[in-house]
Amino acid sequence: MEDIGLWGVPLAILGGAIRVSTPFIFVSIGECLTERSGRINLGLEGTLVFGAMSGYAVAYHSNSAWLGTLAAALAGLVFGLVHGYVCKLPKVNDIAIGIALMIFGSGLAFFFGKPYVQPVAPDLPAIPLGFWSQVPQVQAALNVNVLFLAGIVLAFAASWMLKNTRIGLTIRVAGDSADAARALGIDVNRVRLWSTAAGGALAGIGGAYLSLYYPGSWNEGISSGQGLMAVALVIFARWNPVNCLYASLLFGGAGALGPALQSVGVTSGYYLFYAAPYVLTLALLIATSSTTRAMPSAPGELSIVK
Amino acid sequence: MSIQADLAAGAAWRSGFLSEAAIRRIDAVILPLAALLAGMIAFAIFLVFLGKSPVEFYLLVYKAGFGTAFSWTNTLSRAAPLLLAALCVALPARLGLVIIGGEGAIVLGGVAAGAVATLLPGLPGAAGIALMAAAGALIGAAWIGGIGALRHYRGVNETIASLLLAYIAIALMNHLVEGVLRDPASLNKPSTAPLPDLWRIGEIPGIGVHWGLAVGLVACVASWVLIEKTTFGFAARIVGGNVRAAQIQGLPAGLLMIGFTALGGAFAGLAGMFEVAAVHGSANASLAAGYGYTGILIAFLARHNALAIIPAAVLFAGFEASSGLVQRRLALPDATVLVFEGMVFIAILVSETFHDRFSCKRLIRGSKG
Amino acid sequence: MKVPPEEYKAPDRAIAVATLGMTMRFGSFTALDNVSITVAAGSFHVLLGENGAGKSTLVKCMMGFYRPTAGQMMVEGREIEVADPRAAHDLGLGMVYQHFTLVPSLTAAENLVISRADVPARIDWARERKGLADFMARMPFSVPLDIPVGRLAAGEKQKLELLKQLYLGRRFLILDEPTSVLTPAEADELLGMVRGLTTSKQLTCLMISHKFREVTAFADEVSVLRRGEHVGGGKVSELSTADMAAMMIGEKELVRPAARLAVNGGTVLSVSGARAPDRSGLKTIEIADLKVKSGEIVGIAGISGNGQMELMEMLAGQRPLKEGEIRVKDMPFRATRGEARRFNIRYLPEEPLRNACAPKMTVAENIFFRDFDFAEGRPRFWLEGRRMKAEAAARVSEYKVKTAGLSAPIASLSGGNVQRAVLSRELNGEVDLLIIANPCFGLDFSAVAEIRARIVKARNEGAAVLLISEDLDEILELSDRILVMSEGGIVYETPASAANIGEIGKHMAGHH
Amino acid sequence: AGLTVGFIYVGPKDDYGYNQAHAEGAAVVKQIEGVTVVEEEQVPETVDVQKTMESMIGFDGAKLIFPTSFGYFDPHILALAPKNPDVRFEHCGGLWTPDKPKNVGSYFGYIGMGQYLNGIAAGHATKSKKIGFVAAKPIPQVLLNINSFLLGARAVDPSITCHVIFTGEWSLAVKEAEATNALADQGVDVITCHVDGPKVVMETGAGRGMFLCGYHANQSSLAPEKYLTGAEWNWGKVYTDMVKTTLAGGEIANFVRGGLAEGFVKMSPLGPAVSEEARKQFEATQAEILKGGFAVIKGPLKDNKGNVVAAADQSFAETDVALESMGYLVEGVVGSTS
Ligand SMILES: Nc1ncnc2c1ncn2[C@@H]1O[C@H](COP(=O)(O)OP(=O)(O)OP(=O)(O)O)[C@@H](O)[C@H]1O
Ligand SMILES: Nc1ncnc2c1ncn2[C@@H]1O[C@H](COP(=O)(O)OP(=O)(O)OP(=O)(O)O)[C@@H](O)[C@H]1O
Ligand SMILES: [Mg+2]
Ligand SMILES: [Mg+2]
Repeated sequence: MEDIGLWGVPLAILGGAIRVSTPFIFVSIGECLTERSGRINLGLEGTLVFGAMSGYAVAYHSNSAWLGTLAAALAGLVFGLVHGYVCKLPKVNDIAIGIALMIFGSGLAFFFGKPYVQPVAPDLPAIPLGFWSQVPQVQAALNVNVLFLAGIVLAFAASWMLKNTRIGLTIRVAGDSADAARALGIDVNRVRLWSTAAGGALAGIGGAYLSLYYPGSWNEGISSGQGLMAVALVIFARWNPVNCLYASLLFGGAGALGPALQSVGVTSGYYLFYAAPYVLTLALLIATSSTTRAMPSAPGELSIVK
Repeated sequence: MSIQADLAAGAAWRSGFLSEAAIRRIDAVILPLAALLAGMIAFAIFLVFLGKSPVEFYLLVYKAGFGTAFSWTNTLSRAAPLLLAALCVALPARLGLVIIGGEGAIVLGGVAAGAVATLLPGLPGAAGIALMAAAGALIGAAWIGGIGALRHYRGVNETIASLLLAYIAIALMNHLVEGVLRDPASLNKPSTAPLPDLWRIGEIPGIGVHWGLAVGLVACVASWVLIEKTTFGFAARIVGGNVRAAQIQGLPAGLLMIGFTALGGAFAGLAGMFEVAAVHGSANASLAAGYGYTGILIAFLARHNALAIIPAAVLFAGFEASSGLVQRRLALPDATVLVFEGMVFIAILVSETFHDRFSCKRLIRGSKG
Repeated sequence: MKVPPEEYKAPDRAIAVATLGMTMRFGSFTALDNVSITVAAGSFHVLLGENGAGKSTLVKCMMGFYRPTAGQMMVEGREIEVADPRAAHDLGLGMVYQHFTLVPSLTAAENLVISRADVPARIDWARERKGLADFMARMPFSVPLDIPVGRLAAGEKQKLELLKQLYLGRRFLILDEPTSVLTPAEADELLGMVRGLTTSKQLTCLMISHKFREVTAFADEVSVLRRGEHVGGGKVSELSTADMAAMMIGEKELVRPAARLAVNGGTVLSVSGARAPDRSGLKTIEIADLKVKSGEIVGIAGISGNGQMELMEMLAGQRPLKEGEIRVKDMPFRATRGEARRFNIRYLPEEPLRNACAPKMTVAENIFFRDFDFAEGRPRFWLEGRRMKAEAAARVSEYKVKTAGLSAPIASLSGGNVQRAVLSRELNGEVDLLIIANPCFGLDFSAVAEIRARIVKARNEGAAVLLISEDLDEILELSDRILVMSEGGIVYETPASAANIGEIGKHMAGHH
Repeated sequence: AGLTVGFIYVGPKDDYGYNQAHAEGAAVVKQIEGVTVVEEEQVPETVDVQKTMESMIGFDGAKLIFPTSFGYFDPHILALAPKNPDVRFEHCGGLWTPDKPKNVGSYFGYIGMGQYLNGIAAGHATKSKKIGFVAAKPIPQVLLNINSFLLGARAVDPSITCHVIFTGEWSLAVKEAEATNALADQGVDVITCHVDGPKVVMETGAGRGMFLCGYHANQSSLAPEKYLTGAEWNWGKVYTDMVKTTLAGGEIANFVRGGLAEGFVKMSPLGPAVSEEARKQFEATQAEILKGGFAVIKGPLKDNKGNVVAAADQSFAETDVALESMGYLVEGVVGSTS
C-alpha cells in the first residue's frame, strides 16, 4: 500500500463523511418528515438501536442483508406507529413519549439481541466507486454503500416531495397549522401518524446500516447517540431534507478528523478532536441563528420550537 | 345550563367537602398510579410470553427496590443525583425551554470539584466542601445559563445547543482528567487527585445515603416554592406561557431565561460535585453516568413540577435498584428493566390524556347527578 | 328523505340553503336553539347578533364542523346530511372563517392549490402557476403568490382567504366577519364584487357582520340571532338600522361614550428618528417624529402591513431600535417593567390572546400580570394568591367578562371576552399613556361601544392615547389627531376636526 | 452450605470481549460442586456497583465477589471491604498493597506477553512495516500492551513502527471502525486492539485487507484467513483455583498475578497466514516465556520522546510491578500518551 502521508487526513474526512454519515442521513430525513408534520420524535435513538438489532438478526437467519434491512424498516415503522398513535391522544407530550420510547426501544433491542453479538451476519453490498484510482486508500474511501447513495436520493426526493406532491403539501399543512389543516378536511392525526411511521422506518434503516455495513456488527454500544444527534441535526438543518444530508455529511466528516489526525501523529488532545463535530455544529448553529428572524422555517405546530 | 349556572356549580363545589383544587390534586395522584398498574400488567404479559413468572418478578422489584431498609438505601442512593439532574430540565421547561444536555453540567460540576481539590488541597474540610459546591454550581450555572443566554441573545435553539454542549463537556472532562488534572498515581483509571479525607461528604446518619439526597430534596422543595409561590416564579411562568405577553408586560424575559437555566445548571453542577465529593472521591470518566439523560425523563414524568420530581425519581431509582436482583434470580438480562421502565413510563405519560376525562371529579359528579 | 351528499351534484350557479330547527348544545349549554333561516339562491344574506349569540356556531353546523344536536340542512330544497367540511365543499358550500385558516409557511400559491379537492398526487407547478395567473387576472385584487403567507399582513391574508373560496368555485359562501381587517375602500371593493356575483346569480352569500354600514349598502336580507335564538330578520330595504340593533340587543341600553373634555396636557410620548427593521428584515420602519400629549388620542390609520405592528413592537420594547430614541415624559424610555410602572404606561396589542395573554394560564393569573410583583408602592417577593383572586373577581365583574370561572384557562374565553379581560387589566388604576392596536377587531357593536367609551374615559382623565387601528371609522370616531402610516413611515397628519376621508384614504393607499 | 460467588461486569456479559472473557470464567466456576454463581452485567462504576455488591452480600449471601472492571476498585471496593470483613473481594487489574484491607485481593494476567507474541506474528506478516493498534485510553495496562506488541514485531524487524489511535472510550463501535480505517489509510497492514469488544476492529480490519491479532478472546472465526493469533484470557482457570481455595477453607493471596506459564493467559492457535519462519520464532519465544523470567521491556530502550526508560543493563521481567504503572510509549510507536 502506498504511503500517502498527510493526504490521509482529507481522504479520511471524505471517507468518514461517506461511511459515518449514512445513519445520520436516514434518521434525520425521517425525523424531518415527522417534524414537518408537526410532531417530534426524540425516541429515534431507540428505534435506530432496535433497527440495528432486528436487521442484524434477520440478516443472520435469512442470510440476506437486504431482508435484514427490510426487517429493520418494518420494526422502525412499528415504533413510529406506536409513537404516532400514542401522541395523537390529547394532552400527551410527544417529547416525553419519545424519551420513554428511547428507553423501551433500546431495552427491547438489548433484550432480544443477546444471541446475535457473536454470530456474523452478511454485510450490505458496497459499490467500488474508486475503481478509477490506483491508490488503495482512495478506493477504500470511495467504496460506497448502496444505502448511502439511497440516502442522497432520498434527501432530494423528500425535498421534492414536500414541494411538489399532494402528500408533501399535506404534511406541511398539518405541521404548520392544525386548524388550517382541519379546515381543509385533512385528518391531522392521520397525517402525523404516518409521517411518524415513515420517520421510524427510515430510522430503522439507519440502524440496519450500522449493524449490517458500518461498523457492521451488532452489539449494545453500536450506536453512540446517532439517533439523538440526528434529531438535533434536523433543527440545525432548518427542517430541509437536503440540508439534513449536508449536515449529516458535515457531521460524519468532522467525526473522522480525530482518528485521521492521530493516525498521522497529531495525537495530543484527541478528546478535543473527537469533539470536533459537536463544536463545529454548535459554531455553525450560533453563526446562523438570529433573534430577529427566529427560526423562519420551523413548522408552526412543533412543540419544541413553539 | 348557562355560565351563571356553571359558576354556581363551581361555588357548590367549593362549599362541598372537597374543593375543586383538592380534587384536582387527588386526580394527579390516582391517575399515575392507575397508569403504573397498567404498565405493570402490560409487562406481566410480556413476561408470561417469555415463560417467566410476573409474580416473582414484581416480588423481586418490591423486595430489591422498596422492601427492606437496605433496598431503600439502595433506591435513595440512586435517586440522589437524579433529583438535581431533573431540576435542570424542569426549571427551564417552565419558561418553555427544552434542555436535554444536563449531563454536561453534571460532568463539569464534578470536574470543577476535582479541580478545586487539586489546586487548593490545603484548605480545611468545611471550606473545601463549600468551595467545591460553589465551583460545581458555578460551572453548571455558567454552562446551562450560557445556553439560555445563547437562546436569548442569538436565538440559538436551546435543545440542540444543550445536547451538543453535553458532548463537548464530556470531551473536556476526559481531556482534563487525563491531562492537566490527572493525578499521576491514578494508574488505570485516570482521575484527579483524591479529595482530602476531610473534604469527603458523608452519609446522612441512619439512612446510609450521602447528603446529596437531602440537598436534592431541599432543592426540589425550594424550586417548587420559587416557581409556584414567588413573583419570580410567576414571571417565569408568564414567559413560559407566552414570551410576547411577557415582553409587553416589560418582564425581562431574557434575564429570566438566563436566570432559570443557570439555576437548573447550578443544580446539575451540584449533582456532579456530590458524585465527586460523596461517591468517587475524585473526578474521572465515571461522572458521565447518564444521570443527565435520566433526569429528562423524570422531569417529563413529573410534568416539570419540582415536587413531583421526588416520587418520579424514587420510582425510577427503585426500578434501577431492583435490576440486579431480577438479573440474578430470574436469569434475565439487564435490559429487562429497561423494557419494564419503558412500558411503565409510556403508560404513565399516556395517562395524562385522561385528565379531565376519567377524573374522579366526574365520577363523583356523575354519581350525584 | 335524506340525500347522501354523493348523490347530489352541485349546480354551476348560486344555490339556495336553509336550516330547519337547527339546535346545538355544548354539554348542558344551548348555543343554538331551534334556528331556521332561509337563504335564497343568489341573495346576499347577513347574519347579525351580539358576541356569543351563536352566529359562528350556526355556520359551523352548516359547514359540517359541528354535528348539530337537532335540525336539518336543506340545500336546493333537499334535505342533506353534511357529515364533515369535505362533504360541505362537495355541495359547493364554502366558508371564510373569523380566524385565518391559511397555512403560514406555505406560499399563497401553495395554499390555493392544496385547498382544492382535486389536487393531483403530483403537482405540476408550471401548469398550476399558469392557471393561478389566469385566475388572478379575473379578480379585482391580488396578493403576492410566492412568499409564505405568514409574512403577509392581516389584510392581505383576508383577501387571500376570499380569493381561495372563489378559486375553489364555491357557490354558497359563508363569510364570518370578513372585513374587520380591511380599509373601508377595500371592504367596499370586496363586498361590491361579492354583490356583483350574487346579483348575477353565480353565488349566494351568507355573511356574519357587526357593521350596519355594510349591511345597508350590500345586503338583501338579514337574520338576527340572540342568545342562540332566531329573533327576527327580513328584507334590508324594509328595516332601519335601529330596528336591527333593537333585535340584536333586546332591551339592553347601549353605552354612550362620554363627552370629550378638553384636556391640555404636556407631551407624554415622543418618538424621534426611530429606525428598526420590519418583520421580514428587508424593509426599514422609520418614525421621524411622533408626539402624543396628555388628554389626546392620536390615531394612526393605515392598511395593515405598513409597519403599524412593528411600531407597536418598538414602543413595547420587543423590537430593538437601530437608531433614534423614544422618550416618555421627557425621559429616555426602554420599555422596562419599572419604567412602565413609573410612567403608568399600558399596552393593548392586537390579537390579545396571542400577544398579551398566556393562553394556558387562568383568567385570574392573566388579569394579575400587571400587579403581581408590586403592590402598595413596593415590590413583592411572595405571590399573593388571595390578592390575585380578589383583583380578578373585581375586574371580571366590572368589565363583565364572561368566563366559566376565575380558574378557567383564558384560552377558553371567546375573543371578545379575552379582549375585555385584557382591557380590565390594562385600564385599571391611573393611566398616563395608553398604546392600543385594533382594540375592537371582531367585536359586536355594543361591546365596541363599551370599549371605545372606556378609551375616551381614559383620555378624559388625562391619559395620552396612541391608537393604531386598521378600522378607519374607529380612528375617525375616537381620535383628536390623525396620522397615516404607509410603507413604514408616517406620511400624513391632520387634526380630527379637519379630517377628510378622501385625503386620508389617498395617503393610506400610498398616493402621496 | 455451599459458597455463593458473585461476578460483576461493567458491560454486557456477552460482548465478545473483555466482559465475555470473565463471564466464561464464571461459567466454568458454575460447574464446581457446591458453588452458586450470581452475576450482574452493565453495572456502571458509580454508587451502583457498591449497591450491587451489598445486594449480592445481603440478598444472596455471596462470600466471594469478583468485581471485574478496573474502576470498581477505588473507591467502591475499598469502601465496602471494611464493612464486610467476612466477604472476600477479588478485583481484576487493581494493585493491592499491604495498606489496603486484608479481605481484598487483586489479580491480573501478564497479557503483555501475549501482545509480544502477537507482535512477533505481526512482524512477520507486515509488508509495509507499519502495524497498528486501536486503544481505548492511555493507561498503564494498555500502554504495556502497545509497547509489547511493537517490541515483539521489532524482534522480527527493528524498522517496524506501530501506529496507535486512542478512541477515548472502552466501547464505541463507530469510532473503533473509523480508527481502523484511518490506520489502514496510513498503510498499516496488521492490527490489534485493546478495547472491550474487539469484533468491530477485527471485522473492519479484515475488510481493509489487514492481518489481525486478537485480544481478550479468540476471534479467529471472524476472518480465519486473516487472523494470525491472539492474546486470550483464561479466567476459567484462575477463578476455579480461587474458588477451590476458598471452598477448602484456604486463603487466596492478596496479590495474584500469572502469565502464560500459570495459565492465566493463552494464545489463539496460529492461523493459516502465519509463515513457517514466523511459527518458528513464535514458538521459540513462547517456550522462552514459559520458562519464566523473560523480559520484554529491557535496556537499552527509549520512549518515543527520546527519554531512556531502561538503561542498557536494566530489564523488567513480566512480574515486575513497575510495569503496572507504565506511562510511556516506546520508540517506534507513533502516538502519544496524552
Ligand atoms: N365548542 C364549544 N363548546 C362550548 N361552548 C361553545 C362552543 N362553541 C361555542 N360555544 C358557546 O356558544 C355560544 C355561541 O358562540 P358563537 O361562537 O356561535 O357566537 P357568535 O355569535 O359567533 O359570536 P361572535 O360575534 O363573537 O363571533 C357562546 O356563548 C359560546 O360560549
Ligand atoms: N373546547 C371548548 N370548551 C369549552 N368552550 C369552548 C371551547 N372552545 C370554544 N369554546 C367557547 O366557544 C366560544 C366561541 O369561541 P370563539 O373564539 O369563536 O368566540 P367568538 O365567536 O369569536 O366570540 P367573540 O366575538 O367574543 O370573539 C367561546 O365563548 C368559548 O368559550
Ligand atoms: Mg363568532
Ligand atoms: Mg368574534
